[in-house]
Amino acid sequence: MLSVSKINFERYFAPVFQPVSFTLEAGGLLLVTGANGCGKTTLIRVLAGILHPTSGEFSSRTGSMAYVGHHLGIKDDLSVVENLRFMRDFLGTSNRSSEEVMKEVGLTRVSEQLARTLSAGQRKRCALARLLLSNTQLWLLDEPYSNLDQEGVELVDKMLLKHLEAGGACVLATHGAHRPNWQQTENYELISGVAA
Amino acid sequence: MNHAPFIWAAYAVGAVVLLWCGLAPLVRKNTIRRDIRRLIQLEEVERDSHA
Amino acid sequence: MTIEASIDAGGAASTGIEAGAGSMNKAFFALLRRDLLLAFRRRTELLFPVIFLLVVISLFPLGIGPSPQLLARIAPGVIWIAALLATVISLDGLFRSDFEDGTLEQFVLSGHPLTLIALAKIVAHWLVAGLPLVLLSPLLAIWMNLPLDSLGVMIVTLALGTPILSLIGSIGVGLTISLKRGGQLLSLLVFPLYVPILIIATAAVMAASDGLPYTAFLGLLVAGLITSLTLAPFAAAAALKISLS
Amino acid sequence: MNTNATTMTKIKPRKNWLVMFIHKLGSPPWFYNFSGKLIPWLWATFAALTIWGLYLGLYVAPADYQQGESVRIMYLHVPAAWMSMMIYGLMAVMSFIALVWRIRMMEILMMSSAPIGAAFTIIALASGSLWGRPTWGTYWVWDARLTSELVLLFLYLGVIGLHNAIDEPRKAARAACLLALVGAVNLPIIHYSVKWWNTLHQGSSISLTGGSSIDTSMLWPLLIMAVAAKFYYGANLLTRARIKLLEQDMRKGWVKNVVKEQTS
Repeated sequence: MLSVSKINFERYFAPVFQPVSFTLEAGGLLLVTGANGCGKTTLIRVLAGILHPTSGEFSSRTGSMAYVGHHLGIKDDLSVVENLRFMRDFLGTSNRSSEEVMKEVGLTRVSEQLARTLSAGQRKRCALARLLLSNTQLWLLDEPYSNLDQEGVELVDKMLLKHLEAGGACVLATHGAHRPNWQQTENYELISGVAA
Repeated sequence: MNHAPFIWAAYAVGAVVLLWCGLAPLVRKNTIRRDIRRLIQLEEVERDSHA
Repeated sequence: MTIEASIDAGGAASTGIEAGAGSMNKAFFALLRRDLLLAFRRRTELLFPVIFLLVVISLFPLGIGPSPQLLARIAPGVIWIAALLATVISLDGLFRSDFEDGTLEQFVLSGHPLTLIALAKIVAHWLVAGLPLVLLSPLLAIWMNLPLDSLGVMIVTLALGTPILSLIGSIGVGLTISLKRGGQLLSLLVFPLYVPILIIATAAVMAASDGLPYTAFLGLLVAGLITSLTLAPFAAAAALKISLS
Repeated sequence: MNTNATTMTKIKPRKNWLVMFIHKLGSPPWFYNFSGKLIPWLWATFAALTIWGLYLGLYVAPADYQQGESVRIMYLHVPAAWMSMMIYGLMAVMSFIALVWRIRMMEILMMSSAPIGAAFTIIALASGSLWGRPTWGTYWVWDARLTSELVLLFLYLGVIGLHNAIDEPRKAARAACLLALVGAVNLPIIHYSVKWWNTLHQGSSISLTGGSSIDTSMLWPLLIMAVAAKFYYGANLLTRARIKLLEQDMRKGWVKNVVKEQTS
């Protein structure tokens, strides 16, 4: 589904991480771990196509990807339901209703509230709901567990397992101790590129 | 009107601008060379301390 | 260094999506609707460029004296320059919030061409920032003693010219969006590019008030609008890609 | 869901000579050594041509019957104005190559060109203004040539300003390249609209470039100075590019070798 060969990204003419190679099959989960500053976010952004790799090649067999990053992409001046409706209409690939996904992530109670009034955890849930609307095979999750309570963490795991069981794939970057429980998991420890 | 001062002034401005534009990178070159030399020394010190 | 052979960044996200024209249309209008709704939620902010325009115009008679002939003479230039300034002031909001809250990244990943997204946002920007200037121009023309027969031409030049300002401006905004204080730099980047529009638009109004033919100038403005409509969204999209990296 | 769609883009090495040359030019150590050998010759040619051109222009060439002695400013003004336009055009070409093929060397050359182009624009503006005082009786007239030079200066300052405002060097260079390209698309439009605006608002005045026919005794110094300016550009450009290269590759092995060699 996603095959990456020796990709590298340089900032200020120094490599952010050491060259990365891996392949990810359908139903596979790639856990990207490593210390702070080792380039997890950068790697995810390269895979997402937001950053252009300095060298290396990668090919993906899926069309679009879904991405949850540090900036969640939620409009503060829209309500939760307006945010989701817009994303649903904009992406135009989902056959699920925004009410349905809202229920799944547990935001129905606050659906009419403006996004600016939400807590950090609720905002994260809103971004996860967008993930469900995207209807893509490849998920790129950058620290999906941050800001979430125990219930939220379980929600992410539940969503993720369902996605993987359905033949999806996921690259998940995390620095925390929590790991999703999935048999086809591969661990990739990212090494900072500074040490030469 | 005497045109000479204007001609000389024009060429003087031209000379000053071109000289400044030509010499500015050389000043920069010296500082960069100093930085690189410092970097090399730093690395040598590090290598010695490892050995 | 070597020629850095690698994948095309845009391609990774955008190819492979066989979204038809219908889906793209839908995305375009969804985004347009969202931007108009967001602008409506912050409607007091919408008034700032308009008030700015009014204040700037009212300063001219105070600065150079109230002589009707003099004001009528400089009216086209003054109104147009004030419109340029008001546009540049409003431009910073074009991509700022989408850039800062991560929505732009989601747009890149959506698989829809960034050019289309930029175009939708530019159209929304013109509707909320450019159109009010056009609608306000009769009032400004009266203040500046512009002859009434050239008022129509003034409105037409603004209606044709302000979209060009938004289109060209979007490139500058795309380039400066990642800077904390991009606003001042933005004016340096876009004002030189606005020179031809200013020249042609004011020439048209002046020709009209002198009773000379002016349709050729309007034709030039139409040509400018079509050219910038086809080229500027691509440049703005490329600028946004660079700013995101 | 698009499971069948495959995205796979690779750039295969091509044997095209131009690509090969650019590829070689793009190798920093090779460029550094090659330009190092070339620069002294460029400076020497520039100096020789300038001395010759100044001798012909300031001493041999006659005064103009209409403009008098002040026509001698032309030998500085016109080459500077030509250079300011030519360098912007070259920057647009370099920007295009840099943006499409992501060639770092082109980014460096383009950003090294900008200050030189701005310097020539300033010279053209200053000399044009100094020519205006004895001829028109005022230092500044909104003459078509001076006005478009002024707009050109703003374009140069925009490119330099944008490059300096962005921290990450590659990102800064790419942004500046895109701006230069947009400016280059606009430049002809700006040029002709300003020219046309000028004829609209005032009758044609005496122009610094003179009439259609120019005496050979005045043409030669003009051409020699114009060629000299190109050598100045070449020498200065390579000097600047080499320094930028050293700065960017500070941590790379070849730079350390170069500096070590020159210290010992």
